Amino acid sequence: MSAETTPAITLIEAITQALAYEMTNDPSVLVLGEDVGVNGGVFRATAGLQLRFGMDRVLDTPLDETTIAGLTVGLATQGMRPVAEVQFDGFVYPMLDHLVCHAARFRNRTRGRLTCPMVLRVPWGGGIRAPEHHSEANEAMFTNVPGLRVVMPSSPQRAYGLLLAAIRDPDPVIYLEPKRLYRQYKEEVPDDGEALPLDVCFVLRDGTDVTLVTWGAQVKECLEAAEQLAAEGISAEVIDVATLKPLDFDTIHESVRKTGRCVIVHEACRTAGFGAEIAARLAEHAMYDLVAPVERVTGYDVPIPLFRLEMKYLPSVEKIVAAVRRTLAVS
Amino acid sequence: MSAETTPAITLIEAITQALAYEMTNDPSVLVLGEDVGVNGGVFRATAGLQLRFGMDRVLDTPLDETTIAGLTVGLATQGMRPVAEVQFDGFVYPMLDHLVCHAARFRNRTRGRLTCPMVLRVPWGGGIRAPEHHSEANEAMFTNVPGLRVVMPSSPQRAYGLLLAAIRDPDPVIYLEPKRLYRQYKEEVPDDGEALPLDVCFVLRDGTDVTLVTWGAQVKECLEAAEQLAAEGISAEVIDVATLKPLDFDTIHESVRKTGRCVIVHEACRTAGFGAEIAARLAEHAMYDLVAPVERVTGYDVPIPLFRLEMKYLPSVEKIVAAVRRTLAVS
Amino acid sequence: MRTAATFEIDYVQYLGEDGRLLREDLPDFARDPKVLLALFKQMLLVRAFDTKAVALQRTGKLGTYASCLGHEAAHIGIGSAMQIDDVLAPSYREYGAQFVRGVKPREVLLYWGGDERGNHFSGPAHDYPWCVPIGTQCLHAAGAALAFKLRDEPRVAVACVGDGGSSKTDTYAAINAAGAYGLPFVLCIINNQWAISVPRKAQTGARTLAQKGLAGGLDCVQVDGNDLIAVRAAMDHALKRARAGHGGSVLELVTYRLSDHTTADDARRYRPDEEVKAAWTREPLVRMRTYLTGLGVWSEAEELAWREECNRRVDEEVNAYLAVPPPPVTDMFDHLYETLPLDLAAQREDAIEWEARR
Amino acid sequence: MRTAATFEIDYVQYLGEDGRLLREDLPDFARDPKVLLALFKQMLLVRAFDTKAVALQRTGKLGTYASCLGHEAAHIGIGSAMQIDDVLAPSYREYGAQFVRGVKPREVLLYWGGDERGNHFSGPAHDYPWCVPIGTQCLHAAGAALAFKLRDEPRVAVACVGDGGSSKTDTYAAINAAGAYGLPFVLCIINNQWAISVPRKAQTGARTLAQKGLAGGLDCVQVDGNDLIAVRAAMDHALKRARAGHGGSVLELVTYRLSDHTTADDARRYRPDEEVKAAWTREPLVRMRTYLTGLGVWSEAEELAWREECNRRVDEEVNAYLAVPPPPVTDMFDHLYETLPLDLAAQREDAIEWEARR
Ligand SMILES: Cc1ncc(C[n+]2csc(CCOP(=O)(O)OP(=O)(O)O)c2C)c(N)n1
Ligand SMILES: Cc1ncc(C[n+]2csc(CCOP(=O)(O)OP(=O)(O)O)c2C)c(N)n1
Ligand SMILES: [Mg+2]
Ligand SMILES: [Mg+2]
Repeated sequence: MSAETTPAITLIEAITQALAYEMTNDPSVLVLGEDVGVNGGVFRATAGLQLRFGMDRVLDTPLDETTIAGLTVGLATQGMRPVAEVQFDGFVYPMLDHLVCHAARFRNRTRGRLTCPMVLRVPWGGGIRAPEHHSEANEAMFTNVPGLRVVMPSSPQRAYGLLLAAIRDPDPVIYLEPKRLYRQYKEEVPDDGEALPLDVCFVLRDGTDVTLVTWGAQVKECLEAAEQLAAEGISAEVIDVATLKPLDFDTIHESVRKTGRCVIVHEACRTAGFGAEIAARLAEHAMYDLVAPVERVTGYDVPIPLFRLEMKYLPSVEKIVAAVRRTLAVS
Repeated sequence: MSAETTPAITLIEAITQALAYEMTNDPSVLVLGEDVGVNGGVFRATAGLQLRFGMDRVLDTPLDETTIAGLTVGLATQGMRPVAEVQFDGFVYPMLDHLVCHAARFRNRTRGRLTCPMVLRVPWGGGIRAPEHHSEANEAMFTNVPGLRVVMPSSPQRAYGLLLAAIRDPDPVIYLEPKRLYRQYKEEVPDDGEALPLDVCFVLRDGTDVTLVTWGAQVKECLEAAEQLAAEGISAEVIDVATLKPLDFDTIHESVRKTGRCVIVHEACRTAGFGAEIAARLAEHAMYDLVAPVERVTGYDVPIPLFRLEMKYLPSVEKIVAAVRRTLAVS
Repeated sequence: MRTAATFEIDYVQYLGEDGRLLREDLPDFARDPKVLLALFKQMLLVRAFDTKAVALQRTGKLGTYASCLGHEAAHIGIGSAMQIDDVLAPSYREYGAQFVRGVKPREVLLYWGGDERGNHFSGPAHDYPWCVPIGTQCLHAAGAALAFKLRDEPRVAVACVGDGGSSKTDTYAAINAAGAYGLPFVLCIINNQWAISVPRKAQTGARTLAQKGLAGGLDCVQVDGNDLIAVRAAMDHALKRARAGHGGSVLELVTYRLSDHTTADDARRYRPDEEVKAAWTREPLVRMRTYLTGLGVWSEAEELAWREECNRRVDEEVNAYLAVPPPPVTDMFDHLYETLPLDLAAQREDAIEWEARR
Repeated sequence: MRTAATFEIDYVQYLGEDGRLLREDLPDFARDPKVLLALFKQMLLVRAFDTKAVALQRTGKLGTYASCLGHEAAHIGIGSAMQIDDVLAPSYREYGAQFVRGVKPREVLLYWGGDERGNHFSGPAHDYPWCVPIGTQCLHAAGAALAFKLRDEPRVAVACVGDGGSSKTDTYAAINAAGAYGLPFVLCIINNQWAISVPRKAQTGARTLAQKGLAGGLDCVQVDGNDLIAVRAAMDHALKRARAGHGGSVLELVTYRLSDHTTADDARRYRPDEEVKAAWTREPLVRMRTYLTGLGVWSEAEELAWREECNRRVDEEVNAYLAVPPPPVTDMFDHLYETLPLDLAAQREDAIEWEARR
């Protein structure tokens, strides 16, 4: 498809495009959630889909996240491929029971007799001046759960390709969408139905002095930090983890072998955030590659504050640059 | 109190003893949960308490964990000190919403106007040949949640002292009880009302060659491993983390400074388990102290299997010893 | 065929849409025009506040805001019936009920202005703050009611939830617990016909929302939520019952959300204009105004004067809100635990350091 | 005072405790003694199985086991009314319903024997496995029913839950969803009076458990759960209604748990002996036996012979169960994802290596 026929779209539009593509091609795909119908979702991710695919393919649910999770498991175990939406990250907790105890386990529990090919779409993270419970980075909660896949796109193209992959995956996928990037910029996203792999990290920028490992909204900050650092002659490699579970540690390790330094950046609280797992694997497998201690630039161990303070909670380009400088000051 | 007047008791009896002590001394303490009344709890932790303290202090709840969590938050924010019991680790997920969004946040949200001094007691972990969902090690889920304390005893004495501390703490505490240790051995536990601190790790055995960091049921395995290693002339220090959140990293770091080697042991799934946080802090702060890579001996990244296979899932003394040998083979 | 059980749910209404009394058996409080007048003036004040708050959001001086337009009778009816010792567990929209209990408009604005300090409000210290996770407040209220019952205090816990929130599992759980323990608990389901874009009929197959209380054996009643007298009368009855130890109630207050869901919403996407237009003919202020004017205790002139006074008061509150300086960065650390854990203290230092560099 | 809504819940019973018919209007199936006889024989088979399973646990050959003693009419009534294409979402106790649908006793034993392979059973491949987290199966059934409705398939999803489980939020959520979408869904609340040690009356203030369905606008009925004819008739009615597109039902089947909760429980701690003794006089086998004997289609000799046959069949199943070798260690890795993720493959290797060392 040529650039002329592919208009640039935002990340949220790429999500809509992927949903529409897959609904067209697979009649078992359906969308459900609060306000996803006529209203097209609170973020407009499902805008127009009900009109286009009908009431039986795009279902508003009663206002209850337990219900959404449980119905989705029921649908998925009976031959459908439901894509459920939860309105905000902060409302996902009532879904955990069905995700952990059932979605993640039906295949294993029944030795493959019943499977659960579902996607849960979660608008994720802070930085949009939203009310309480609308800005949470709770990805770590899912990454210790065996049987799930946990995915987070950070560009319109990756949003499209990873969502297609998530829907086609025969197992449950938690698909976390950084709200801050929903409309931040546009990119050409050919509607070619090409999925991206669900088990690789993406190296977005090559570098030799330090590896920045991140995901979601902080990808942009890391790329900006790398740009600033380049101006000072420091070469930073930037890795978008994209699929947190299962983790493609090889790509990260390979980079650190080269750079000897690693700064992990995420907006979730630091303690037991997913950055810990990456740092832990480095401690286990890359000790002899590292010339400086691993650094984590993260949210503080507090609930993300309401918006008058939220930017002071979030990692920033300056904090990333400062951390890189610290790793470079060593040895 | 002399040894003559203090009979040795099991870990579960120490819990009952601590509950009774605190209920006697603080009229705002009450116990609630499924079957905690006449039946004394499925593990007998509350045996005799309803008879002793009355129906208004020991409440059976309707069969719903959301209800237990929500009522507990309501009670705690209105001046009571509820100690809630969930029957098994695998039933805690429906409670997460109230724990994460409310229990952990009321103080912060209202700037101290409403607080939530509650304890959730969770029989935790595997190894007792229990049915499905009765053997889960899900502590990592709580450790990324700001505002909570996460505590796990590993001996009758620590069970008593830490539970008293948890009940007296003005903030919410998740108190995880390794079921495997409930009746494994007895210890003298004076009923003196002495609480243990909620922010320190316990060094259970001094050593110079390697640090074993663990918590809960694996404390016993680590001590056994240390014993075996001692026979070969290898000196292992054993640390019971006890309070996972907030983490007393100083004690761990001090030990690793001395030994230069660290093996982290837990029965939860490895990826994004709480061991990752400890390894991450070592990678950040102890790089120059370590002479060998950190090792993790953990459960596999699968749901703990039903009991015909569960022991093959769990860490074992042999696996711990093997990991120590690997760290010693280095350099 | 034997019958296992039968149930009947009453509908409570006193004032017709045209402002005429439909019944002779007025409750005592409503026989005193002064009482009704005071409540009506509160309703006007809330509306003045609401209009201003929406304007503040439109001009970038407030974050997302949830309007209470059309809910004035329900909210004032609930709040005014309660005693100060009772506990209110609101959702995020019941400002009228809160104002009556002492919460200041500036505090509402502070909260929607992105500042937790709005929750440290001037209402009763035991009242719950605004609750964003739908329905969860119902269980907190049930827990509070359990505390009252266990301590033998003559207090009642009142929770507000929407028609959408009536589908939430927490709401069902609260009903169940209240019935199981016989709690002094009143659940007000404020049925404004919409949960964002989802209409009432899509939430449930139940004919009334009141009947959800039957699932827990509670007293159930459906009320015209635009009729202040009806709301207040139903609340009085439910509170009295609860206080006397006779258990919990579910009140469905039937009203209409005349505004968008919040300022972040555009209801024209999903809601027919005619429906909104029709709802305006049933809204709570008009009928009360007609009734009070008919009684001779209210006039156009008095209304104009009072509206001016409302605007003056609201402006004062707005100015007070706008004058609040942002909290220090340490604020996010200092209220999480009673005593700051060591590892968090280090992060607090880090935040202070970054603040100094700014 | 206007009435907003009224409701009536019927109680269904055909066979008295003494085995006499209480009504003349027998449903068609029950007019054929052969049909009833076949069902009665199933009930006897389940009881033989149950007795044996408890014995296996006592002798260390089985893990914790949940007995179904006393539930035979409810379970067989449910299972026999369903079509194979329907979906059953059981809790952990409804072996009778499952046997009728093709699940083998050896598979039940395998599951309680600590082996996931018991869930890969011989019943319909679309049926749900045993569900330990109380109530969650109800929502899976509702989701299944939604799939049937969307695909326009004439199938019904049936969920079983206990009196305790009727308090679970998931159960309420399933009722709500079934009503909201008009789903082909039947919820059987098997009220055996106890949830471990918590008696029925402590679970809820509702007079009947059937009325929980009113919260979602479902058809509600209370049934004598020890009366096979009543259970089967109520199920037939609910299934027919659902299949015809008329929506969901809640059936409260009133019965009694004659056993301990599970083999890990000791009911004498909390339950009076007299209550249990009284319950034995109402249990489902006696009345059916009396009735069939009265009809002349059953005798003591026939019963003795059939019991022997039951024991023979059960022994065969037990032997088959005991002969199943433990699964290989790789089993815990090989069914988690369709394709094994790379980092899990390494752990699988590790497990194989440790196995080799043993
Ligand atoms: C648990 C949860 N899910 C979703 C939301 C997003 N949300 C906010 S308000 C709302 C609709 C609420 O409708 P209703 O209960 O009728 O109350 P109303 O806003 O009409 O007063 C939704 C879905 C939320 N706040 N909490
Ligand atoms: C979510 C959850 N909480 C607690 C338990 C522990 N538990 C198992 S059975 C049971 C009682 C169930 O009672 P009821 O629903 O009446 O069913 P019955 O066992 O009587 O058939 C409890 C509390 C569980 N399995 N799941
Ligand atoms: Mg509404
Ligand atoms: Mg029961």
